[in-house]
Amino acid sequence: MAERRGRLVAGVVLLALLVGYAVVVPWAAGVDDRVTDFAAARQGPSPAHPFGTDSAGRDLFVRTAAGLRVSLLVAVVCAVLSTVLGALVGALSAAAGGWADRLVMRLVDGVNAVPHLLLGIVLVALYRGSLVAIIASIALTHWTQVARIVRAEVLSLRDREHVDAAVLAGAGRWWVTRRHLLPAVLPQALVAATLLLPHAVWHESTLSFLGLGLPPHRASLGTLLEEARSSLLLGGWWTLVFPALGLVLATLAVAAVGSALRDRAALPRRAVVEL
Amino acid sequence: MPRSVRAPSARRAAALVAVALLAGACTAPGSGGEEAGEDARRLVLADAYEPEPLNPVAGHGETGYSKVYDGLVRLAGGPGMPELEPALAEEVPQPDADARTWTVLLRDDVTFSDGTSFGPEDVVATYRAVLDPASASPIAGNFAMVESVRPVGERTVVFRLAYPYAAFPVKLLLGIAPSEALATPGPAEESELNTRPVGTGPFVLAERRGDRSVYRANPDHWDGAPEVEELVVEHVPDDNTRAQRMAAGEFDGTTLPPLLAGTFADREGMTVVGHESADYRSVSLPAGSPVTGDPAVRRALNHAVDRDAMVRSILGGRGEPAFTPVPEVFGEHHDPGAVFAHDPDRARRLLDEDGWVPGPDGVRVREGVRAEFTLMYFPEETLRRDLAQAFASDALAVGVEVDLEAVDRPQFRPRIPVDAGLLGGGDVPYDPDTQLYNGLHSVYTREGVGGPFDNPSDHVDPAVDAALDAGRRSLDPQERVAAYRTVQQRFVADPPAVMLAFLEHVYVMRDAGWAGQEPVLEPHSHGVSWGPWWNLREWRWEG
Amino acid sequence: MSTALAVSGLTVRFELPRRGSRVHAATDVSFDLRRGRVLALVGESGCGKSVLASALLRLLPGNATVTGRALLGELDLLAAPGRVLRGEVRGRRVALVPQSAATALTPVRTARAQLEETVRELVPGADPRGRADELAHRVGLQPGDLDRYPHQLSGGMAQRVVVALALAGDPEVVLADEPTAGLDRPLVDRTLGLLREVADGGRAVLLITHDLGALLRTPAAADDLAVMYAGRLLETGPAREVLAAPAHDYTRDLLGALPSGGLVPVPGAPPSLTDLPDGCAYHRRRPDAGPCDGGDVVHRSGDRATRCRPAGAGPC
Amino acid sequence: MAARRLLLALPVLLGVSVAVFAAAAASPFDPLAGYLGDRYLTAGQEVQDRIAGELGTDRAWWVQYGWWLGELLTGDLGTSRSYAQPVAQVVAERLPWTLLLVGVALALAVVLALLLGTWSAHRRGGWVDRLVTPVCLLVQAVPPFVVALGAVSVFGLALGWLPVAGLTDAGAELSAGQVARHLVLPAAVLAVSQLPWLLLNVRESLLRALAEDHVVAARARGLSERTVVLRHALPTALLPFVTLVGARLPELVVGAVLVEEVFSWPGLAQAVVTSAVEVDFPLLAFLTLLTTAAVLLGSLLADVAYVLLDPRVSADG
Repeated sequence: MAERRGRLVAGVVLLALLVGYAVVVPWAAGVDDRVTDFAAARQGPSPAHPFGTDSAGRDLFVRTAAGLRVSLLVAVVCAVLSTVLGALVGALSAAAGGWADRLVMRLVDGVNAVPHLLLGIVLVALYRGSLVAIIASIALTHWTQVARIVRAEVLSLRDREHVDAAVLAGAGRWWVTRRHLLPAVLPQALVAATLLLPHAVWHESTLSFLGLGLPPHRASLGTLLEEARSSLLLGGWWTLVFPALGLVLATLAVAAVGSALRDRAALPRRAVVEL
Repeated sequence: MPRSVRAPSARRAAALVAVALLAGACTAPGSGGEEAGEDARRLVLADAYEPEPLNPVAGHGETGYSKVYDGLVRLAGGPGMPELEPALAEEVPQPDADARTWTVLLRDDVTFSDGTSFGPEDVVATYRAVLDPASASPIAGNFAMVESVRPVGERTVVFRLAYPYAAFPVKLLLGIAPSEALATPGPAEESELNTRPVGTGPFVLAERRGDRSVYRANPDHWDGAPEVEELVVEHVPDDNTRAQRMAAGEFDGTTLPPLLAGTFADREGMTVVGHESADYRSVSLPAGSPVTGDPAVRRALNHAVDRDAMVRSILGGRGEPAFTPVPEVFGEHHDPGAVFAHDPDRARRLLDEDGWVPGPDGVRVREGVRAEFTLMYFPEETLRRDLAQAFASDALAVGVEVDLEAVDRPQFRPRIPVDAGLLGGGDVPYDPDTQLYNGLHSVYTREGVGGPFDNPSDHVDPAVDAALDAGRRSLDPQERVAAYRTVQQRFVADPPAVMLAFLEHVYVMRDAGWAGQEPVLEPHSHGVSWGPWWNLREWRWEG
Repeated sequence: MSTALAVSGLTVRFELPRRGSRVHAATDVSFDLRRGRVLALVGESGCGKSVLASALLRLLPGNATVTGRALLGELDLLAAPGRVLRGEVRGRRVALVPQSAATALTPVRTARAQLEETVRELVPGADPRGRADELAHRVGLQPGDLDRYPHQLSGGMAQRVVVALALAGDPEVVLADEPTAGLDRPLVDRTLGLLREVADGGRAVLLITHDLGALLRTPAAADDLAVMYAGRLLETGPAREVLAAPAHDYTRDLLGALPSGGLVPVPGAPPSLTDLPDGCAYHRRRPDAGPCDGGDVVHRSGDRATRCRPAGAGPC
Repeated sequence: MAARRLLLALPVLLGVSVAVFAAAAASPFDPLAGYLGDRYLTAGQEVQDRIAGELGTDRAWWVQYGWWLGELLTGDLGTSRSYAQPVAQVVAERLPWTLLLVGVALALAVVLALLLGTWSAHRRGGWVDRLVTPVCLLVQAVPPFVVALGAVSVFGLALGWLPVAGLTDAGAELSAGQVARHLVLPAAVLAVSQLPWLLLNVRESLLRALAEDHVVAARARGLSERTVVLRHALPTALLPFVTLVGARLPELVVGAVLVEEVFSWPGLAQAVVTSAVEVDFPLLAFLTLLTTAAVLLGSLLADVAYVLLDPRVSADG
């Protein structure tokens, strides 16, 4: 037990630090990352620029924070969206039951069969450069895990007494679902959402790295790492190290929080990060 | 797996990996053959551009750079504006009195690589295929002035133009394909020539598989067999990968962005070669939008932009500031007076005088309209991205907010009349007419005339139109010089765009005992078909 | 008959993570296993019987602490280093017939593969196939039966395979942990007969069971009897005498609970072994049986012994 | 069981292809861009319309889907514009290399997972065991493309030990030696990106197996520790592991996409990215189908292997 609580505390502290860094630093720096100084491009870490500068001469300490902010923001939005979508589909399909339920489950299998990133790439390729497409490509491919968890939960809840009592009292099936089942399912959905966070951070940064995600001039962990590829050759190792560090720490922090919450909610053990 | 599961002991596990490796290795298709080794008469180049379909009708070799086809004329090497020298034509054709009828006398000692004879019917078939709607040829627009082309006798072809066109010889650089291959009309995209080209050129395509094309010298080329016996071009799209593999000594040459190429400057055994080009990058300023259409804003932006800084830090010194689409290399056609001084204060004064009052956030406002516009760029090109960012930064300094947006080709097209774009130009730089006409003439502002990139800013200036038409139709060189100088004067007076820089195309070449390289003025789209290897047929081996 | 294994004062405690409480699995257990004789250890389930077998072979999980002595000749099993246990004792001198035979066999391998493997490791130089068939014959199996997978063996056949596995190393002592659990009556009797033959072969056998009825049915099955309750041996002695004239209330009550004893259920319930107070455990459950002398003392007389006999009872 | 699973795969594949076409139809994607390439920008509108008519790209999407499906069934997969050759040829040329890369990487990852997993579960609490979990969690937190970049910059650039791109040294003939040398880094990176998940699972299922009755019984029989672990614990632990590897195929494909992109390994996974970036629709649609089919087939094979390996399970398939 102590080990799990330790992991949760460490995770939360690290996450708080990262979020603080991601929100405060860009705001405090106040510098508009549209201001470039190509003469100061690719300078190594120095007191003025603790993380060095990128290929456009911008300070990487600030730009990594901005990138982290965008990536975390996209991840949170995606996690929430796919959780809501998953919860709804899961609950409705469990409540509807019968052939509808079976159909939905086949759909879930179908979506799971295709590697998530591939579906993401197809969606984003067709709607190039739009943030909505990126978020949709992540959300539309990750709701299945949540749906399965929620459906199982709803099915098990449905036979509980307090639900039967409500039905006996003449409550409609959908009313029961909304009033009783969904609130009961919320904790599970919340945990599933945190589990999706590292996944979504990865997905966004991978798409941006492949040049299919956010546009190169916008800061995100993926675009920074994509840019690092060219700076590496010109000796700019810091353009890879610091953004990569941000990405790994963010993934670790969120994974730690997620897995600790999951153990607490005793969900089936699933590996935390899968693309 | 055997019925009873025998756990893979360490010994067996090692065997498992070895087998996988072996299995992998022996499935490698293609001849094992002896190790090629450093064959002297052989060059291996890495190209950034996709191996394009080798079919003239599909646009391959439009500016005469094809290794497999010859045009009627070809470029002569040397600094500055290249002259045209005869190739499949006996001599560079001269126009008749009204410059609408061009007669071309063909060489009679030329055969195609498949042995078939070369004659007027091939020239006619090629140009007609380009113009034939069924071919859906992407370069049909560039030959719109050709009314008809017909063979005359055994060795002559006559082109009839819709209007007098002094620069027509530039259109004769196009590679000539055999008439037999163009017999059946159909989309150029599906023609056999794309992957099995038949030309009269100095090289023959020996093999094309996936990312690698192998060309072999054509022993009975009419201009003498090239000494370079084999040319291997490998398609390596990623700049970094090309630089890494070039550094590892895998290639004899490649094309690289200026900064990356710079890292080879002090590497022994390697030379960094720069070729002047009329390839420019500019920011279009759509006339339709209240901000980019305002002459004061346009002039202010031209003064706000620090072109020297861009050339120095983004291009690594490999290029020159551009003020108008006419580079110095155009000789007396270039007007040295048509320049914009880098003067942010003057820019701010211009904006103040024009009523653009700086708002609280520093961005200027006039009658409720913010001095703000969107600048689109192609995301995969790092050079354009950096130039766009530098432009936005300089504009912000004088109070004009530029919102960058990465846009891909399909979405780019329809938005050109509305949003500014980081454009490239100088597709056919061998005559002021092809360099300027499509870009500036207001005929292209009419619906359905030309493509979106013809006059992207939809700029209308009668004086410019008159000068361009005069330059196009007149045959007197002095008249043409005066006409194009007027165009540049007007450009500076009322700039439809902010020209940024002319690029110097940069290549890295391994010193391998070859001589005969010559500089040449390069067009917008380039690659290892250009660079030091553009005149590969003339290279001499000095061992 | 000489003593093969002398166990004295064997005490087993399990540390529980919560509140430092401990499970008193076995307390001050002493008995001797003599060659050629079967000692039956009986008691209600959950009284700590099975822990003894694992304790002797040092197979208990990490949180167990074992004290006392178990002398196999001069070797004290409880103090010997692990590699001695592994290399010389387990399977070679002291063998275990595990509780549920079906789950004691590796499901994905045939019985023959496991038997021959055990022979190959324990009896170097022997012909694995030959010895396996001979062992199968000895426990009443056809050689063909060995080629089946564990899930294809009936309960009885699986039981015999594990006995064969125990005999593979020709051990001096065989600990049989609930060998008859889950078998129907004829199979129980046949298993007890098998263990009888094992003992008659000169080995010392410890038969751990809760099936007192079977022992009554087949008096020859056990030579000696030990009755265990709440981790303690309440009565030991020759089986026939103890069954005929039990000296301890608990033994009487156990016999009373059998069909032959009139199915009189033992009152109350077995105590939880967690944090068990010292002193006489049974009479706390049976106050009406009259106060016992409270002492947790073993009274011996001849080859019989009882722990805390009721106050005023006859001399020991 | 296998037959039923295969039948189930058909609707999924059909569903995926319809989804891809519908998404394309609803998007601003203009198939002409691929066809005209750079010239797409300079071609006039009337040229555009004519070409669209020629290629039939101006018709409703389900019409085009019907054509595409019809051609697919007759084996004509259409031409890929980004590679200027038939899709079938692109697949034929590039599939072997992806299979080689993925095969070697998976084999390497599985073997390492087994060795390390067994070692850490067997020597519980040893330094290996204490190291395994934190390192796995750390490596699992690093996306494959970052691992690839790190490998390139360390082994390729800094140390220069290994080639970092392509199938062979440029211009060199295709030989086993060349391919093997060029395979080392990409396969290692792909293996490392898949290893943590496999390793943690092997270790966990092995720990569970070690506590089971038949293992304790084997130990009670005095068998050597090595035999107990390798012959009794591992086989039963391996069974669930096989299905896990089957379930892990989607991640393997994703890893391959990233590794092939960074190492410019001429495989099909890289073609996915190229076809996506250049919106080369025929190739992208077919590759999506192919990958889905591969994943379904993979998990089916894993389940079949499970049935074959476990005598207890009598399969009806």
